[in-house]
Amino acid sequence: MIAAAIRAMLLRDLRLLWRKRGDALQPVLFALLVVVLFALGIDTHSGAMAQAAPAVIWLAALLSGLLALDALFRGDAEDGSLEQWLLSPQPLAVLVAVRVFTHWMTTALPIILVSPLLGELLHLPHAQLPMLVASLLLGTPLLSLIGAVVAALTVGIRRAGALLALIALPLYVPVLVFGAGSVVAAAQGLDASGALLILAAMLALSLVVAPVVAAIALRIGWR
Amino acid sequence: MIAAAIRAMLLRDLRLLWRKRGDALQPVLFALLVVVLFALGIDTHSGAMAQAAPAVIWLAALLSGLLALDALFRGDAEDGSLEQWLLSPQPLAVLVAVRVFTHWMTTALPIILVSPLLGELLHLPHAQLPMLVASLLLGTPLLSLIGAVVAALTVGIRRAGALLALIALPLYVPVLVFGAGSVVAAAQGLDASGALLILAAMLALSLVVAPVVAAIALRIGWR
Amino acid sequence: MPNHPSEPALLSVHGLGFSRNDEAIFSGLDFTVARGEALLVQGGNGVGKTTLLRVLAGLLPADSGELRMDGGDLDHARRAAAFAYLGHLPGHKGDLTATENLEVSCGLLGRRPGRGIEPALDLVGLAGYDDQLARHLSAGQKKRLSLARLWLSPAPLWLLDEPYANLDLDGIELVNRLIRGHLDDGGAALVTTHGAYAAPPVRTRQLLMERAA
Amino acid sequence: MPNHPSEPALLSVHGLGFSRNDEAIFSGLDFTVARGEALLVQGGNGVGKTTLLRVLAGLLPADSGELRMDGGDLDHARRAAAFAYLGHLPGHKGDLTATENLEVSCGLLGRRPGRGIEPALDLVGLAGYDDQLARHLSAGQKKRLSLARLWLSPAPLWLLDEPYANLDLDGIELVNRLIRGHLDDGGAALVTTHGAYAAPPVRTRQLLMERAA
Amino acid sequence: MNYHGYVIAAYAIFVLAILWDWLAPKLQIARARREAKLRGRRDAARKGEARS
Amino acid sequence: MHPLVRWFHQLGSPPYFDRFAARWAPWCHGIGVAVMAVALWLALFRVPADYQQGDAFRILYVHVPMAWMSMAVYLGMAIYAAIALVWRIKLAEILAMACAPIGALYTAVTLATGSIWGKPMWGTWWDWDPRLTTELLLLFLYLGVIGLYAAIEDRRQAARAAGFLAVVGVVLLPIIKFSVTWWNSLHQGSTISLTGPSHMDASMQLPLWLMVAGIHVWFVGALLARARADNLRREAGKSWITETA
Ligand code: HEM
Ligand SMILES: Nc1ncnc2c1ncn2[C@@H]1O[C@H](COP(=O)(O)OP(=O)(O)OP(=O)(O)O)[C@@H](O)[C@H]1O
Ligand SMILES: Nc1ncnc2c1ncn2[C@@H]1O[C@H](COP(=O)(O)OP(=O)(O)OP(=O)(O)O)[C@@H](O)[C@H]1O
Ligand SMILES: [Mg+2]
Ligand SMILES: [Mg+2]
Repeated sequence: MIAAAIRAMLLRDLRLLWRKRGDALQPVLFALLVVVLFALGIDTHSGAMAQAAPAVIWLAALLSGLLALDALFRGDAEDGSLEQWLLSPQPLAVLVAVRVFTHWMTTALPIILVSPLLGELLHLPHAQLPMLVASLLLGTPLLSLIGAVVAALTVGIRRAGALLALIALPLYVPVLVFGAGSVVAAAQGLDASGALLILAAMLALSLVVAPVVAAIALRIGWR
Repeated sequence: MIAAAIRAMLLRDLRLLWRKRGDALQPVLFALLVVVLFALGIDTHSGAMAQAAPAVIWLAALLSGLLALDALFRGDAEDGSLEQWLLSPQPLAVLVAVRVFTHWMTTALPIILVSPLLGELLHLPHAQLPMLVASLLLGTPLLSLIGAVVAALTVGIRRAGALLALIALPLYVPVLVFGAGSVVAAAQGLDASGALLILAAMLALSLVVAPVVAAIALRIGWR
Repeated sequence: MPNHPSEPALLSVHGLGFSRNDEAIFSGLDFTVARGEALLVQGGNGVGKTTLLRVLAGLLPADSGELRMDGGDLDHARRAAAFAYLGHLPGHKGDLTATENLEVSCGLLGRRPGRGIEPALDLVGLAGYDDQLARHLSAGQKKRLSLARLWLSPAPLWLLDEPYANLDLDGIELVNRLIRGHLDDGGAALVTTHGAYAAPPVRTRQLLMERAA
Repeated sequence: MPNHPSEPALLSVHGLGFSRNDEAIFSGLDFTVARGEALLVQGGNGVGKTTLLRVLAGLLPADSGELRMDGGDLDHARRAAAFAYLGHLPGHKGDLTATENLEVSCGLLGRRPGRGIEPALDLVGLAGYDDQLARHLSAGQKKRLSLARLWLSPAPLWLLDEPYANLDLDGIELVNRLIRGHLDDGGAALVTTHGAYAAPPVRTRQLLMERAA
Repeated sequence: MNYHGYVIAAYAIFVLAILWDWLAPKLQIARARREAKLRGRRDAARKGEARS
Repeated sequence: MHPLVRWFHQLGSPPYFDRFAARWAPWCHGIGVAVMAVALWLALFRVPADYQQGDAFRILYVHVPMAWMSMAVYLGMAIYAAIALVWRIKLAEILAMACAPIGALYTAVTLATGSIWGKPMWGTWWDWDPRLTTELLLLFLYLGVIGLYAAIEDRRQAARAAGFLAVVGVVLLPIIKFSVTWWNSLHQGSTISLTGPSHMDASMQLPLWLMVAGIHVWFVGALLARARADNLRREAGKSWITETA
């Protein structure tokens, strides 16, 4: 029964993704543009760019996820699908989890895939790249999960864009600190496995908790 | 006659601004958040932060303007005010110019006002501050004017957020290059007045051209 | 008809109230819906019919009052299994076909044994539109797709908010046929309408709503 | 009445056509509207009445056809000065009061000499609501505010898209009164309606639209 | 080593904040009152209109 | 019924709460101001200058109480919000939402006075020290709660959504604090450290404690006043308002 629901949601999201495959490029293009704009604004030969690279790439991933966050539930809210979820006998948290998963796949995963390119653009030392990718792999799902709670709370507000950002960003701080921090630590020759472990622990915890919290928030936030 | 129209538009926007004064804080808060996140992602004591500061502050202003851009005409489009402008015997370009001016005042000006604070947060050397403020003063109206054309083109599209960003960002590149570039040049002890002059020239040109182009784009973009 | 007077009503509502910003939309509502019976909720514009249905469905939190189902308490799980809701929003994804949309809703809401997606589309007059994207359907056809979802759901109580809106005469007849069939199967329905023009030809009771003072 | 048969019609339309995605919504429309006269545009749902009005107002570009005003060409400036449009969107800012909204529209659209904002609000039955925010007005009151804007505008030709929608009997009477007064002053009106229920009691002609083949 | 300017600035901010903390609800209450009165007047006018 | 329980029920009735708040808020304000005035006078004119910091350390007497309050108010807000979420008590909703602007104000004052203190002591207005960073993020959390409450039309739904955010925030605050500390300790060689007077003389302590007591009493007054305003706004259509006016 619940397996059927998960299957139906997954299939639905994948089909929608395929029909709108042009939209899936938007987050990664946005991240690219942030990186390019930063590179254009800084003195590229000073070495500061390479030092700032992990922060900027993380910032780009975070901001582009933030921009996409509004679409996590809004489309489903506006056409009434969300009401069907709320009325479904299936546990809402599971549906939310599936939705967050496909959302992460379409917004964050493409950015992770191009992160070597982003690193190259900012002259990130090659040695730091594995750390960057690992931290993004652990960190961006966390961002999506935390973001889901915020998106759920604001789903009833018509133009939530900036408010969403304001609410989400403080909650994103720990992820950013450990994520970008791990790369910085690795760059300084320190041991960064601690940061990655903490990220992994937070991820494990939120995988369980965040969908439940987001489900409660959805019931509060929708009308 | 046209003076009456300008007066009516100005008064309208100022009144709306006052009634929704909480919303006016959002762009500046967003810029602040970008700066905070960048600082949290970078090794703050390495000196790279100060070197990257002009680029980051410019990026923050640009992104927060971008986020607010969607609201430039959309509110008026959705409630039908835009139709009244299109039907008005007044030149549309003038109305657009007034709207862009108040929009700049509510989104970019607050960021310029807090830019010393943002500089302080990123440990921007005090000597560079006047240059930063000057470049923002010349550059952000340019961003608003260019953005107006893009916002006008996409006003008929329901959820234009990411698309808007993608179209606008490439157009923003020259502004950023000369804007942030002037600060970097000044920091290196080079003469930055050239960059500022180019910015000023671009601004003068777009002050005349952009409202007209945006007005044409509005007639195309609205249905 | 499978309705016995001694049996407790499918849904009974006591003292239900809801307010927005501390202004009561309605309060102290009492009514019951028995199996094999349709309750028509009537009243003018803005009187609170839609709101009532959304409160019953659990989409809005009631201020006061008690809901009982078959004489027992109504918790979230029982409510979800027992109620099917047809509201103003169609709840279809425009980029999925008619069939795919119904597959999703069967996955989420369950499917009544013995009923299938193809017969459902046939029944509501969408045969041949099965692989058309929902956003290319006209307003009336979208409504028909929602009706197909309703027919597939296993829930015994239908909450229908203005089911006749957007439909032509043929469509109105379809709604009545669906309701009749559902009541004959031992279900019940709560139907809001503006006018008296389209009461389904079944055993009905009326709930006339008025604006709270 | 200031209407003379020899005088050219206020608006005359020849061979007007409009299509969406290469499908004609209408084509080859011919009609005239004279001063002192109302033209009723009638037709079923989705037949293109709203589209026609928006084309006339210049909000949509016509595919073909020619518009002439008082026998002369119709450029943008003349059109803007001569047409007042009342569409589906109210065009008020929710965060401005009724008076402030009218001030804005007088600034943009001009004001007919001798007419004032307060009398306008009185006329449409919004006396006492002058300092209420527009978003706190009910749907019917919003419509009345749009009517006040119309009455204030100096344009001789009114394009009214379903002016009776959302209004109660009192409001329908108000619309008819406004149209009558406007025609008596030498204006003209183009009015779309669904049914025949509410034709204004003035000299009218009808334009029956049908779906393009 | 006296930093009078800094001390005065900090205390001034504190005093202003406290002042605002006192004033803001006062203004809000006055406005709520005013709006309630306006609304009452309007409701009365509407009822009168409906009766006539 | 136990009189205390009955009183609590009474307090939940809007007209009663209005009268209650109107009666007690001025008292709290008056006592709070009086105590704080004594404390500030002592702090400014009685306490001797610090041998290291000179007069600058007097900023402590406004900075530290405000810093403590900024956190305590958040906690209070979260507790009221949790009560409101679980038991749906309207008064708890109103009180929780009344906490938010007050807490935001105190947080802003903490940041401002801290910065002003930091300039002479550290030579910079701002540094990314963990304590400073978390205080800044606390301000953002407050602003998020205020913004969410303002953005939703239905007051009760707005209070529940914003209250939910407040509760989520309280769970995350320790994590934020911990993470920022970790981030900062990552790189040693920090030239600046936040050190106050480690052991204070009793004469220096008295004004601080007076200040803390005064600000608490003041806060209760501010809370009552703001809650009263919100209560009035929610009840705008009710007859008792125009009757009592
Ligand atoms: C923007 C700058 C500053 C901010 C945001 C800030 C914030 C805070 C906060 C949040 C607390 C409460 C911490 C707690 O009790 O756990 C605090 C306490 C304190 N601050 Fe600051 N502070 C700033 C600058 C300063 C400066 C420059 C000094 C002195 C040189 C200072 C001295 C103190 C002292 C002495 C305490 C009390 C210590 C304690 O209770 O453990 N602060 N500050
Ligand atoms: N989202 C909302 N926010 C605020 N008020 C609302 C909202 N939805 C409805 N209302 C108000 O609640 C009241 C009841 O609305 P409801 O939609 O339940 O009426 P209805 O009986 O369904 O009317 P209709 O026949 O027009 O569908 C109306 O006065 C309406 O203005
Ligand atoms: N924005 C749009 N995009 C695509 N098609 C549209 C759009 N607006 C209208 N149409 C189509 O154009 C046709 C004419 O629509 P129009 O709104 O003019 O009809 P109408 O006569 O005003 O109908 P009604 O009586 O319902 O108001 C309809 O078939 C409609 O589906
Ligand atoms: Mg309804
Ligand atoms: Mg129409």
